[in-house]
Amino acid sequence: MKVPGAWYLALAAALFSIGAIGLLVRRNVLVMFMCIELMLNAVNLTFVTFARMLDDVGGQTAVFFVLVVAAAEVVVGLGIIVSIFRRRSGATADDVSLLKG
Amino acid sequence: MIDWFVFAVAAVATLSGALGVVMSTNPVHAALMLVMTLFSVAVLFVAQNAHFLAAVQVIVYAGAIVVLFLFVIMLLGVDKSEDMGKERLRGQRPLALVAGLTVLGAVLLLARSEWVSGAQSAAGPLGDGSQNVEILARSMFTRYLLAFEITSVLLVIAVVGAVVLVGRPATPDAGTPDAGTSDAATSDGGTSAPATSGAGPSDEVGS
Amino acid sequence: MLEAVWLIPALPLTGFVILLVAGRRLGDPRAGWLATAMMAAAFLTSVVVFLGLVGEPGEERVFTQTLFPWIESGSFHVDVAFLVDPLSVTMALFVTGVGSLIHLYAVGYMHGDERFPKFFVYLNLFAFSMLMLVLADNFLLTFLGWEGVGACSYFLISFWFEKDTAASAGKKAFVTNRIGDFGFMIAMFLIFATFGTLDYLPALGAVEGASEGTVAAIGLLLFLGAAGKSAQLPLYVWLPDAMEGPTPVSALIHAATMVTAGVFLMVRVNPILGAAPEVATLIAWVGVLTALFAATIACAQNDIKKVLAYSTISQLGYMFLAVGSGAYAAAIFHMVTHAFFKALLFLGAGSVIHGMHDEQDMKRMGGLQKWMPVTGATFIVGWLAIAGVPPFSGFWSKDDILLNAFEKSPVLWLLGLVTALLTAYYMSRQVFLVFRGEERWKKAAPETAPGAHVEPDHQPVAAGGHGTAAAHGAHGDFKPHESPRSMTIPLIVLAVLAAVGGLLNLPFTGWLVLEHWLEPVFGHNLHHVTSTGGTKFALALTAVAAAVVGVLIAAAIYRRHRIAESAVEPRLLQRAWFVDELYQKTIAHPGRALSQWLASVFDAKVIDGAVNGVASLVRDGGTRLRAVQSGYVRSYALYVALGAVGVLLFALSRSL
Amino acid sequence: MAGDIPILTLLVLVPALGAGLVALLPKANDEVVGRVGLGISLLVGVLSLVLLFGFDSGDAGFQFVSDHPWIESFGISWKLGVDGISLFLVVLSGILFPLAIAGPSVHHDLKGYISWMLLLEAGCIGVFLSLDLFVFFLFWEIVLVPMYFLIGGWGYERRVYATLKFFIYTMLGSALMLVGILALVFLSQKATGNLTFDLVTLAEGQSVAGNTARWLFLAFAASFAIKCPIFPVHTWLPDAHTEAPTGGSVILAGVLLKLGTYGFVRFGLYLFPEAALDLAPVFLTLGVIGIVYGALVATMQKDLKRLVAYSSVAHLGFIVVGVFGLSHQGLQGGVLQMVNHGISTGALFLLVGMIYERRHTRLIADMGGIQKSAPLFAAVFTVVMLSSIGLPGLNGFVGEFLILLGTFVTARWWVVVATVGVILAAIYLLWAYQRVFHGRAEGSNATFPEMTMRERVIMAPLIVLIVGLGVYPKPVLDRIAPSVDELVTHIQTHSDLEAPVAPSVAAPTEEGGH
Repeated sequence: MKVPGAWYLALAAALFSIGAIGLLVRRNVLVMFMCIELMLNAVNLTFVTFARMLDDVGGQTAVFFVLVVAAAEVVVGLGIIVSIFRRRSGATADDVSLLKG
Repeated sequence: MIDWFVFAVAAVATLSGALGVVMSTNPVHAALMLVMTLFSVAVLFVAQNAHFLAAVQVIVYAGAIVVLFLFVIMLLGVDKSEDMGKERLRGQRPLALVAGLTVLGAVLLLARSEWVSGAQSAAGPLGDGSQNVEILARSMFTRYLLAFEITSVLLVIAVVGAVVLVGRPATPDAGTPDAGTSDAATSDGGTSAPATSGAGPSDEVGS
Repeated sequence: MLEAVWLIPALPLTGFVILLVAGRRLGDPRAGWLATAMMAAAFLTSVVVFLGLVGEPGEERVFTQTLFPWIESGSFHVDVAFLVDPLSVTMALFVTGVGSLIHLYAVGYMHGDERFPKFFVYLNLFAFSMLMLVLADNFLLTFLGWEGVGACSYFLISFWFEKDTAASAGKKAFVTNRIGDFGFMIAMFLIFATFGTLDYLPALGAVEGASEGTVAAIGLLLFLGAAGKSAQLPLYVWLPDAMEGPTPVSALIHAATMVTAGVFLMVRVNPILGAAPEVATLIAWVGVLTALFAATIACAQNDIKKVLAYSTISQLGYMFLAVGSGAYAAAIFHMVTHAFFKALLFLGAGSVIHGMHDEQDMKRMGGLQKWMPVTGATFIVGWLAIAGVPPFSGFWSKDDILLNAFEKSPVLWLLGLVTALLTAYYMSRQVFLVFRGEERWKKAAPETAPGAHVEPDHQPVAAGGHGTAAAHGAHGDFKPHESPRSMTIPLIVLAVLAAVGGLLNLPFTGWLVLEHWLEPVFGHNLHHVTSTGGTKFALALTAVAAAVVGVLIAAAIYRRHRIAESAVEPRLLQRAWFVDELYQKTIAHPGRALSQWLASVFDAKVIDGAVNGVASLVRDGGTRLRAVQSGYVRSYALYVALGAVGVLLFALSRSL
Repeated sequence: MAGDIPILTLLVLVPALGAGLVALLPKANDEVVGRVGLGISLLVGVLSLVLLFGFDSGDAGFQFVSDHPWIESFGISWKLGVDGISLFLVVLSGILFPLAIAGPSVHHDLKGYISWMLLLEAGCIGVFLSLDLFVFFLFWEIVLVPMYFLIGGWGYERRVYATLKFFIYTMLGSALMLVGILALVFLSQKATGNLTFDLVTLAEGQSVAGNTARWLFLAFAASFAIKCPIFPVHTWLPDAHTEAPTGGSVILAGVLLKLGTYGFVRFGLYLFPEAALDLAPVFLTLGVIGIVYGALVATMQKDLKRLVAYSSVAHLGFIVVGVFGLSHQGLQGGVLQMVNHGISTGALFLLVGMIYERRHTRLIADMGGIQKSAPLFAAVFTVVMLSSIGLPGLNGFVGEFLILLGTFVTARWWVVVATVGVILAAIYLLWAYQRVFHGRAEGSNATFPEMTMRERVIMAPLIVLIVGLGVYPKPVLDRIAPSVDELVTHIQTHSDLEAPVAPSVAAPTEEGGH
């Protein structure tokens, strides 16, 4: 007997919330990035679940694209982090506030 | 029954991995916890007949991305200085918790019993999972061909961007803050007269 | 011959333009000769026009000449056009005549001044404006001349602009005149609103049909303008200060011509005064009070020109008395004779100042008759004329006015008579102080000057133009000298005119040339003397007696020294009843304070403050709000999350 | 007529394209830039004169109309036209801009300066010519931008404050007007079923009335009143004038302020005759307050440019009084006075700029006795000053007199107070003149240089106009008259304004009142 989609979806929501909270709470930029990955995974999980529930290939395709975009994002994001760390060592997210109005 | 068991184990692993990511001081530990979550999600994919995605999940996410994370952590040095007990921004933590839990609560409430309301097989049927790769490939190279091609462009751009960002600047004073902006003040011919265009609004009004 | 009328103002205008362009090249004295020639030519043209007018039969002596349309707008239409009638021709004749003489005099007087050509630029421009004023065929063109002479007066009073007093006096004259012009302008609006035209002939012809209130209002407003220009109460204050200008200017503008423009205007609009008798009465009273008031001040002035200035105000008061009494011909008569003798007196005073090296304080003069025989003799003619001693011209014109005033109201006559007595007194005082007695200028200056009661601003000031100011302080060393020929010739001519000018009109003899000549202009508005020969004779005799008494009192004080001079020159009169101070306190200071308050408090703090207040409100709000932009990525992320929560909650609220 | 050449479009396009051309020139070569800029502005001046001589003085309607559909789905078309009311404002712009470009010397970045100037000229002429509300608003807003940069880039010490104040203030008015325009267009679409921005169609249609019309009129008036400026929204003007470079001040006073009064005549009165009549007492009162208030405040100014700026407030008050007198003479005088004020105040600002170039101060207290060393300069200043005071025989008088005369018939007591301004004008200008030119010269005032040849050439046309328009204004008045007549008739047809009973000599009417 299959587990109903609702369980998966609830799990994905919980995962998303944890990721979101982590993003807001943590100061280490790398960890913040990981939290974003958690949120993306939560979304991926919902996509796959919906694909199963609706018997629709579109959901899985979307996950594929999300994966690609996530990979690109990580590459660029980590590049930015590296170049920031070149200028100032040991920076957390709170050490950079040039956008202060 | 076995399905429930797999789900329960994977769910517990997913959530505990996620909590581990959020709560560990050492980024290396966080990365390892992330791997755990990613693997569990891959298991959940398999449980829902998304075999191809599960494979990609393991290969790309756990294999490439997390390794990249670890690579960067090693490159920059393990920074364990973050004090989890302190929060500089006032109200950040309670508000974050409220926001996160409200999202969770709201999603669950919104769903209630009706989790899906869409049309069946709008983009084509998925089947029972035996032909997963084939169906997915067919959809990707027909219906979503354009999007697929665009992702390749995106990847190229990302690669170029990463190279440009990480490449060392040619200026000798690289490494000092604001190195890039210092040459903005180009020699303007030495005009001592008032600045040209509009000088922009300043906070002089009302003074 | 009448068609040549446009030449009369055009000639001085030509002179003005030529001098403006080439004045400096012509230089001193050729620029002066050119200007004088232009005036003389204008005088000759006036004579030609006059002869042409005489050739016409009595009732048809009205001629208009339209040059070109000036302002046209809807039903409003004003031309540059001239009205030639006995009144305007008389005015033109005497303006150009006296003007030529004074131009001639100025060539000598201004010789050596560094701005010699410019002086004649202004003088010719003035002559042009004055002639436009008198020859105009409508109110607006008269107003053009009216303002034009005002502007020239401003230029010429502040001619020696290096002196602050001169500059201020010029400004004061212009501004005070503008107060009068305010009345003139409103009057013109009212005339247009009532009659639909500003042309003299149709507008004045329609007066009879208009409502009395409107006509009275027009009359009052026009009189306000006239009072400003002709220095009547309460707007007379600019004229004494105007003596800061060069003496020919004082003679031409502030004695003979410009200041009589108000009288001319009142005479010109005689139908309005005829239709509004209350206004006429008011004018008579203002006139006689001004005459008396100014005469009292003149009794205590030490500056030779100031005495004449107050005397001018007083005599102008006489003219308004005549206007108010309906004796328009007498007003014009007195205007003409006054132009003769007052111009003579001013030019004589200028000659004295010239000879005394820019000394104007009469208390430092004396016994000048011996040194300046021509000036002295001609001055004495002027004195007798203004004092009202027969048979000199002043007697006849003043008597004419007093006679008419007597018929209007004996009180007016009595006040006029007292003024006549005072006139004789202060003029005699002047003659005795300047030309008779001991030669006080021989002593060192400070001892002689009764400095105790001479106020600083009444001290004679060195006229900047002559470059002889160095002579001051060394009075003992120099000798007064007679003036050059170009200055004495006009004196002699004017003395002759002042002596025989009465021949124009001899009241109670039937020899009324001027009155008959002008009569068509006035028609039934002219007051005709009804008194019997006996009354007339008695009144004339009283006037003569008053003049003689005035002379005798002056002789007793200033020749025989029966009474101390300081006793009859109280501070109150020396300071002209403190009217200037009063105006300063009641009008100038509050006005200034108000402006200052408006500028620095109301405008800056209230109005601009409101604007800037809104701005700072926005800025303060922004300052508060900008705390939100902390620059921390995590707080921005929190806002995003909260926004998402908001959207979710909204969706939730819609679905529940 | 000027044949098939679309002269009005050229009048707008030549300076606009010229601005672009100048911007493309090499920055280093100031001489070429200056010549090209001057040449373009002179070309526009010649075009405006061609327009003047081609103008049919008997025709009351719009002439040289060029009408091309632009955004047809919204009923917007590129419609330009000229009539007696706008003609002389266009010519004035054509004359003043070359003088403002050639007159004062610019100390840096001449290229930018000239470029902005030419764009400003295009905007101003565009406002005067446009007959389509959309096009009008477009130009109205375009004008702001160059002026913002001119004051901000080439101004004096407090230029940033001034330019910001100017921009925000005028922007506020424009926003209200934009709402007004859109509301008017859509309301009339509702009424007639025809969506159009065409001024003539909207005005002749008169599809709004009552309170709606009043509110719309006020929305338009807000923008015009700020631009004029009318008391109490005038405080941007002294700041902008004082801080603007000389050329900017000349254009600001000479042309830009006229946009407001022109707007009142062309749009306010034409579109909403009834509302204008209803609200006339309000604007008359504000105008009169402006006259007296501006003059009083001007008296106490220590800065020469500020003084002239406040005198502009007073003079514009006269124009407002003339316009809202709603009489033939008042309107005609108002239009004429727009031109006159442009000439005389433009000249005053040029002269003040010349003083500044010599003495590097604008404070009256720092000057004195200049007439001694620079008599010609003083003489020119005197003529311009007397024109500003309103001396008969000079241009300022004719307009002022017609305004007061015409308005007296319709609004008597306002005029009585307004005429006080004539006295006050003499006080503040003569007093300033005395302090600057009279007295003894000391220090660098004693060596104040006389006018240079270039300055004489620049001032000469203005002096000629000042005297010429004062002595013989008829050619100008004749061309203004038919259009004003038609406007007055338009107002009378669409409101309760009664044709004034022409008082005639034959039957003098009872006026009473005193």
